[in-house]
Amino acid sequence: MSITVIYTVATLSVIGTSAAVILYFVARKFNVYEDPRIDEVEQNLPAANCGGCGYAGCRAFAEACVKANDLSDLDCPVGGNETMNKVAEILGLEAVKKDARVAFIRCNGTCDHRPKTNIYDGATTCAIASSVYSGETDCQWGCLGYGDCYDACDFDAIELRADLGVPRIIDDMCVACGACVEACPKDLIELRKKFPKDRKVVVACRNQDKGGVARKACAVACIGCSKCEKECKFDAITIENNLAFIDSDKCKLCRKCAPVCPTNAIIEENFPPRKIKVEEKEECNTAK
Amino acid sequence: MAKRESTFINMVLTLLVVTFVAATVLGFVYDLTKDAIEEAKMKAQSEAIEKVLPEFDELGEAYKVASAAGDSLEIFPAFNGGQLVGVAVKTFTNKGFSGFISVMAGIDMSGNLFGYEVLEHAETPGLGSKMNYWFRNAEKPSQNVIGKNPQSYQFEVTKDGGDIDAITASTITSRAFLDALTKAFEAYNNTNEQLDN
Amino acid sequence: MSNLLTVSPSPHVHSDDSTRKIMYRVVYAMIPALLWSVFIFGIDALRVTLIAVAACIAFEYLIQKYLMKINPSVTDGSALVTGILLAFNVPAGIPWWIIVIGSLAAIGIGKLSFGGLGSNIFNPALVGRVFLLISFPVQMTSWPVTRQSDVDAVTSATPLGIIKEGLTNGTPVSQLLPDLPATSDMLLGNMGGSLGEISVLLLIVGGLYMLFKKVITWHIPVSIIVSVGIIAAIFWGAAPQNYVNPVYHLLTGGLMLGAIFMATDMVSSPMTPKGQIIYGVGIGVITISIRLFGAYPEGISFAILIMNAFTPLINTYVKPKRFGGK
Amino acid sequence: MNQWKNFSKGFIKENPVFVLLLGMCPTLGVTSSAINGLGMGLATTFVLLMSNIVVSLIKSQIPDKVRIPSFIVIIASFVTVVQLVMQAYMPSLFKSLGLFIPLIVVNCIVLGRAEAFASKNNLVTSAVDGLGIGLGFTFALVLLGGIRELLGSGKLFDITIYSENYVTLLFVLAPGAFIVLGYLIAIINRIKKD
Amino acid sequence: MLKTFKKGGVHPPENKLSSGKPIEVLPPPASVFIPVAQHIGAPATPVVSRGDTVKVGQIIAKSSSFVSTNIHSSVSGKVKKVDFQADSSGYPKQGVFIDVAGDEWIDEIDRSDELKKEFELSGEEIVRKIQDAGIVGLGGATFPTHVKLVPPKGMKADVLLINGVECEPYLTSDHRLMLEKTEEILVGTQLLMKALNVEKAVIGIENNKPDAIQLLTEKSKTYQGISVVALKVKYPQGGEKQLINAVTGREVPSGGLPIAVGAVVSNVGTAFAVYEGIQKNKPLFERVVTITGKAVSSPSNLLVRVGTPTSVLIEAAGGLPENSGKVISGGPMMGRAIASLDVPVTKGTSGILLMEKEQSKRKEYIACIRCSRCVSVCPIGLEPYLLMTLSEKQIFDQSEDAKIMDCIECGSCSYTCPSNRPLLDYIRFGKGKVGQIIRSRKK
Amino acid sequence: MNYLVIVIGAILVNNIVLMQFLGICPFLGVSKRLSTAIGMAGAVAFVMVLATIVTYLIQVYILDAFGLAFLQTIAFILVIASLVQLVEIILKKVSPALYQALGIFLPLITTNCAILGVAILTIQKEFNLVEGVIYAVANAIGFGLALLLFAGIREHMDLQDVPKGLKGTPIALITAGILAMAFMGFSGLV
Ligand SMILES: Cc1cc2nc3c(=O)[nH]c(=O)nc-3n(C[C@H](O)[C@H](O)[C@H](O)COP(=O)(O)O)c2cc1C
Ligand SMILES: Cc1cc2nc3c(=O)[nH]c(=O)nc-3n(C[C@H](O)[C@H](O)[C@H](O)COP(=O)(O)O)c2cc1C
Ligand SMILES: Cc1cc2nc3c(=O)[nH]c(=O)nc-3n(C[C@H](O)[C@H](O)[C@H](O)COP(=O)(O)O)c2cc1C
Ligand SMILES: Cc1cc2nc3c(=O)[nH]c(=O)nc-3n(C[C@H](O)[C@H](O)[C@H](O)CO)c2cc1C
Ligand code: SF4
Ligand code: SF4
Ligand code: SF4
Ligand code: SF4
Ligand code: FES
Repeated sequence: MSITVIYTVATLSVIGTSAAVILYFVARKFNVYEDPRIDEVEQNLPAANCGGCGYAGCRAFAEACVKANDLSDLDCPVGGNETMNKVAEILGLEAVKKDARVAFIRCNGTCDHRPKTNIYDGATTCAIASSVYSGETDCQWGCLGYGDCYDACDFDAIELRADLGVPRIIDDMCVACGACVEACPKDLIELRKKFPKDRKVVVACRNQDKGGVARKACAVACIGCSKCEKECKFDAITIENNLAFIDSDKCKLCRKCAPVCPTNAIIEENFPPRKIKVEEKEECNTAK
Repeated sequence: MAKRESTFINMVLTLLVVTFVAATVLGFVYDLTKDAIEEAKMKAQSEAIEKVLPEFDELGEAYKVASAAGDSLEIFPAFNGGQLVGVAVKTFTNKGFSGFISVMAGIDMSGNLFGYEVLEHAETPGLGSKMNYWFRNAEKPSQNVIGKNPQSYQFEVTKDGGDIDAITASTITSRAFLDALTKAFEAYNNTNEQLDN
Repeated sequence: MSNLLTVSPSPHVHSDDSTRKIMYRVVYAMIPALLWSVFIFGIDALRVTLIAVAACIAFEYLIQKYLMKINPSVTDGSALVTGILLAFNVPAGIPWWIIVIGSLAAIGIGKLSFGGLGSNIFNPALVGRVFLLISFPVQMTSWPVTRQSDVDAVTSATPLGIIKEGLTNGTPVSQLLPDLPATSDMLLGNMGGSLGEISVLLLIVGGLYMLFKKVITWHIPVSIIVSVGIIAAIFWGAAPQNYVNPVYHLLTGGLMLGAIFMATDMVSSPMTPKGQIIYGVGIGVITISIRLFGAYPEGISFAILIMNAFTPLINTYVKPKRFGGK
Repeated sequence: MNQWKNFSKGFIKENPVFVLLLGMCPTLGVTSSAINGLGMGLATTFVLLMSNIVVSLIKSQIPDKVRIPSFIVIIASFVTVVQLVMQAYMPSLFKSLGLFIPLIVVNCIVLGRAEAFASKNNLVTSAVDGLGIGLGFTFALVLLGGIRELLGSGKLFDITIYSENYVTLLFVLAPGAFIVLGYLIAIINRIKKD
Repeated sequence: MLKTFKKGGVHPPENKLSSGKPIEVLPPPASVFIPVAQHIGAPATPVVSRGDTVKVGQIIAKSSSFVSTNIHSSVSGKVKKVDFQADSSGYPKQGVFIDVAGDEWIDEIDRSDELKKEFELSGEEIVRKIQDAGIVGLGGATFPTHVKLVPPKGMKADVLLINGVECEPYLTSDHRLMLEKTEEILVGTQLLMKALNVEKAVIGIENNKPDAIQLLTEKSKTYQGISVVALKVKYPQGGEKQLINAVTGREVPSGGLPIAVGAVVSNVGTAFAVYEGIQKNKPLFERVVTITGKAVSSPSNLLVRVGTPTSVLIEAAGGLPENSGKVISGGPMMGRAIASLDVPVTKGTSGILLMEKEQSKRKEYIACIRCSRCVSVCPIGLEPYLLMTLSEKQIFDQSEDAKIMDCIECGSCSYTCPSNRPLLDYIRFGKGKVGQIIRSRKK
Repeated sequence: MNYLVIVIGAILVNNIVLMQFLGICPFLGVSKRLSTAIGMAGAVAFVMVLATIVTYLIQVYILDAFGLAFLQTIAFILVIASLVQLVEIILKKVSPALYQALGIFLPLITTNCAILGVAILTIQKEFNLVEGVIYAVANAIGFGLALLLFAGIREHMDLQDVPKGLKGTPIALITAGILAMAFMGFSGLV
């Protein structure tokens, strides 16, 4: 063994060992505690950093989870139940089980249903248009169609439909993050319970005007006539401010309400076609 | 497989072992390659010398000579069958576009440049780096330095009144290169004086 | 339907200025200098300009349409300005394929990669020019002879080239002077150089036109010219044999072209007058440093590009004075 | 894991340069020619392979707190080996790669792989991973070096392709490295999507 | 040199088509819709219901809080209903629909033309009477005047500025008022001075109204403490911060009120309304409205009852021109385009501007070329180009730092932008959002 | 050697990031916001100077003294890694404020070529200790300058609509390329 090898070994061992020793003692002396579970939780989050949880990104959410005693107020909509269960497991807490949700735009004021009464020529965002006035039609409640919701969706779950003038949600893509709900200045979008096969029965309207006014503005406006409310056996429908609302958590998809609506304001989706009498409505919806 | 715990002893021991093994390996590799590295260095030099001089079979003892500016250059005399066929001068300049350039210049017995080889430089690729071949292009006599000597030719770029065409858009490099050659000749002349005396 | 009223947020009227008008005004302002260069360098100058303009416009159109898949915006006139200015920054005798490469660098790298009009950090024409200067140093510094000079010479040198060359060789200024053009020749544009940079007088006329039409403000050109002038004068005053008269620095080397037409490019210069002065002085200082101490005889292109990079920082830290603020 | 997949991921899907954006300095610094890229790539591959192997062998013996320092020592040793061997047997390549050989030590890919992969996987998998990632790195470097050499000096692997009079010098200089890599990454991103 | 504010500003073509047209009285229409929210602050509460008969000047909605004011009937007749209809804000608002029958005024109102200069009321009494008369700022913001006259604790006004600037193109109602009701305005000004307890009042008028400047300068000589200042024509000189700056050189601090620099600004129309309200007991239910536009056959200045539908005004001015594309309540710089001609005139309506179709469409906007013109015209020293982008990208914390809340929405930036960018559209949106954020932070 | 030459050379002519390609990872990674860029620049400056001094001493008094120059790489990296960790630990405790500002960047610094690169270059260029320190400071400034300029540009670019494929790293690299082009104007300055 030559002398260089000996020197090499000696030098390196001394440098290495002394570094280790110094570091060890310094580390002990200057120790600052940080909860390791934050990292662990973060690793289990989807890292979409979408803010759907209401926190500034996944890390912030992880910190909040670790701090919380109870996870019922915390939910990562992107990861869903599975993720929250894992987080709960890490933290030794109970996750609250939530039904899957999906967004729905409660306006069916398509071009053929709502006549235009003026032309908007400002910056084409719903937020700006709605700060200027109530919209291009006489319905002050309905969709403006400039797609703020579309811009807000990080998951390509909304399509703009030039033919309809109202955007539509693509149920399969929607993760119910709620970004569009926030974005819509008309408060049209609701996160509803997701039923098997994406079936749904919804009042696709937010018009709170009196019947006459509402009807004049839009052919498929809810006029608050209460017929559906009476029809529903499950108390799922309530009428408030001239407007019917179907609570998706109570709705049993019995489809009794839809046929009684005089204005066809109630939409049924993804059901097998009805035999009786509803052809008329189908045609109306597929007019384009 | 259970991880070892991070106790003090474990940590220090681990590091000690790791560095120990590493160091041992390195020490051996170093010992193994040491000679090869030296050899590679020597080889680069002797290859350069071979390229810049006429055929020879033996290199004489290298010695150092001061040039006019006071720099000392290394000189390698070459012999063929005991007969001196020329000397290689390891010359340099600091005037390159990016500073230091080192050149091996071969001078034959008639005092003409026999060949040159750029050993080290940091000139811009595509510009200054063209000196590797620019000055020995036999088809372009006005930029060729081979076979010339400073007595009969002005070793300066044409722009400055000399006889050698500069590399296009690289006058600075060209000047520096010629400066290195001039130095080599100065040193060579000094040697001659020494030899004469 | 057609009788429906239009609703839009205020204001409901608009000044009749438009971006396209601004761009065309810049073009008008460059025409005198262009004509002069045709007079001096012959039809080559026109050839180079036309190729540059055509290439810039074509690249803008093609890249936007087929690579970015957006509506081409060539009609806004900015590619036209870029084309002319790129041509102004090259020697008249340059081969056509080099101009095309330069146009691609200007429009493709300098402008559209950043998102097109208004988004670019760096002045596109200068990106093109510096790209060429570094890539083709030989062709980019082969200055064709002017009409007036000796017949047998193929290339001439720019005044700054002569100065740089002479001073690096240790020639004192007094011995260089005979080789340099007279002040009046420099003013008129009777000297070697890039095709748009030579006629200082006509460039100034164009600048005044733009000032008058409110296309540019005085801050940038004046601060560049003043800072270059002052620094050059200080060195000249201290060692007149080693540094030339500031007049040479002001009238040659594209300083006026840069100061009036290129540093003023609004996209890549700061927003506030104060910021613009900082920017201008920065350009002046860098230009003169490169000219006096660097390898290049001429430095304003680099200086503008470097200050372009500072523009976002300047915009962040130099804010307009707020009404009612502290 | 499928070893072929594990191996091939380094070329496009997890290419350290184009996708992970690691080890940018050597990528930019040595790629003025394809040969340099190849040399650097192979040197890095060797270090990657060896350190992955060693790390996966001894991973259970190393306490957590000295994990990083131990890995660094291991990596640095292999780098030094490369350095010494290259100096001895490939002196000209060693010269043109210069500073970047010792800098393999801080190349984030190497440490990253040891830390994230080799310390969690078995010997074979780690070795395949190191080889795959290393060759992916080499691929990127050769691609970049080739493009720059071709555009900037009209050559490829030192073989002249077209006349020097038509080369765009900028590409072999510093700016060219950034610009070519920028567009390359954009193109790879596009390819990866389809 | 004429005085003006020191920062920014633009000068759009003035187009004061109706400046030579004396004020004409527009008779009450067949029916009116009188919104109960015609002012900034809480809407008034209706106190009439369907079937009630009302007289001109009768209170039909009562002030509901301090920053609020009464609404009086502008016509006599029968209340048809209390319901919602869109006003110039573009949204349905509550209001009283009245079918007009005759023109019967309440008795307290002195309908004579005689000028009444003397008054004995104390400051507090003046303020109370102003409040009862439902007087709000007629300069556009419709801020209840009585609130302005009671400075917050610890603050004291030392000068009253009367805003006769009328910097908006086209509009001439203030101009005509100054010419025809000169002395009334001066008396109103004195009433306001008394209420505010200040010694000094300055009437600021832009130099494009030389006749008004001359007349007021002359007449004001007999009124103690009132002077007239001619100002350079520059928009938005009429903005109160700009006016204060132009006349006194003071700068209202960012986020502060005029009172912070000891000034209170009132419009000439407000001064006239104060005169009528106090000296003639006439509540605010009618106002001068300019009805104008390049294609309007007879641009005019009309004295209009509040609640009159826009369509009636347009008829009076010669009908809706064939190629009308846009109807604006207010001036072209700050006015609001209305979607329907049923929108009623309210206390804040200074003009109705009809624009031809060709001018109604905005030009397509393109990328910002960073020409910095918007920065140089902004009277507040903001960076509109940046604020727009920040709003577009919804980066509201940065817009707050960039003082988006200081924007006075004058529109100079949008007006100037050579790329036609809708700067103010986005800034307004950003202001809304930042406002929400600030409010939620306070909670 | 002339100190001014070292300084100008390191900051402008041979800018460590734009011309020497060292420290590219943090240059690309930590330049998204101005505030973080400032923090990183500060942290790098601190460690760079410290590391250069320590490694210089090790080179002279240990490696050269025992003829172990070939151990340079391994010795330097060990020292730098420990140094960074040491600084981090101490800072965290002693000045949490400073740690918040600089400390979060420290782990990134170990694998930053610029630190090791400058340490090795100082030895290669045969500087003495004073020159080495000046060289380190100048390089730190050069790094900081490039980083700050770049952060400013990227904050600006965040608000522009950069074409989709080029968003992020590609456009950052292209910008760096143009910046390098501009910096070539300084060539020959020293
Ligand atoms: C990036 C860059 C690299 C350069 N490299 C060299 C070089 O290596 N050698 C050289 O002589 N000139 C080089 N130059 C050119 C010089 O700056 C200078 O223009 C030239 O040497 C003198 O011009 P001339 O040779 O055409 O008379 C370089 C220029 C730049 C911008
Ligand atoms: C919430 C609020 C409180 C105000 N308080 C006062 C006040 O105490 N004194 C005053 O003179 N003006 C007050 N003002 C009125 C404003 O100064 C200003 O005159 C009004 O908003 C209309 O201005 P403009 O037409 O320039 O927008 C207040 C305004 C608002 C919105
Ligand atoms: C941009 C802008 C322009 C304005 N122009 C005028 C104007 O020309 N005349 C006017 O009386 N008020 C104008 N105002 C309203 C004034 O700021 C201020 O509110 C008013 O003069 C106060 O008086 P008042 O409360 O009696 O209306 C303008 C406001 C803004 C924001
Ligand atoms: C005063 C002025 C100067 C301009 N200068 C340049 C210039 O130097 N280079 C250039 O490419 N474009 C110039 N343009 C055109 C345009 O602004 C430029 O192409 C944008 O940078 C493209 O986004 C100029 C425009 C104006 C109005
Ligand atoms: S549709 Fe709405 S809720 Fe669903 S993913 Fe998109 S933004 Fe989120
Ligand atoms: S944001 Fe609301 S109003 Fe706008 S398009 Fe979507 S649903 Fe319609
Ligand atoms: S609208 Fe606002 S931002 Fe625009 S100029 Fe006026 S005050 Fe400035
Ligand atoms: S005026 Fe328009 S183009 Fe000019 S800086 Fe402002 S927004 Fe940009
Ligand atoms: S490779 Fe150099 S900093 Fe990462």
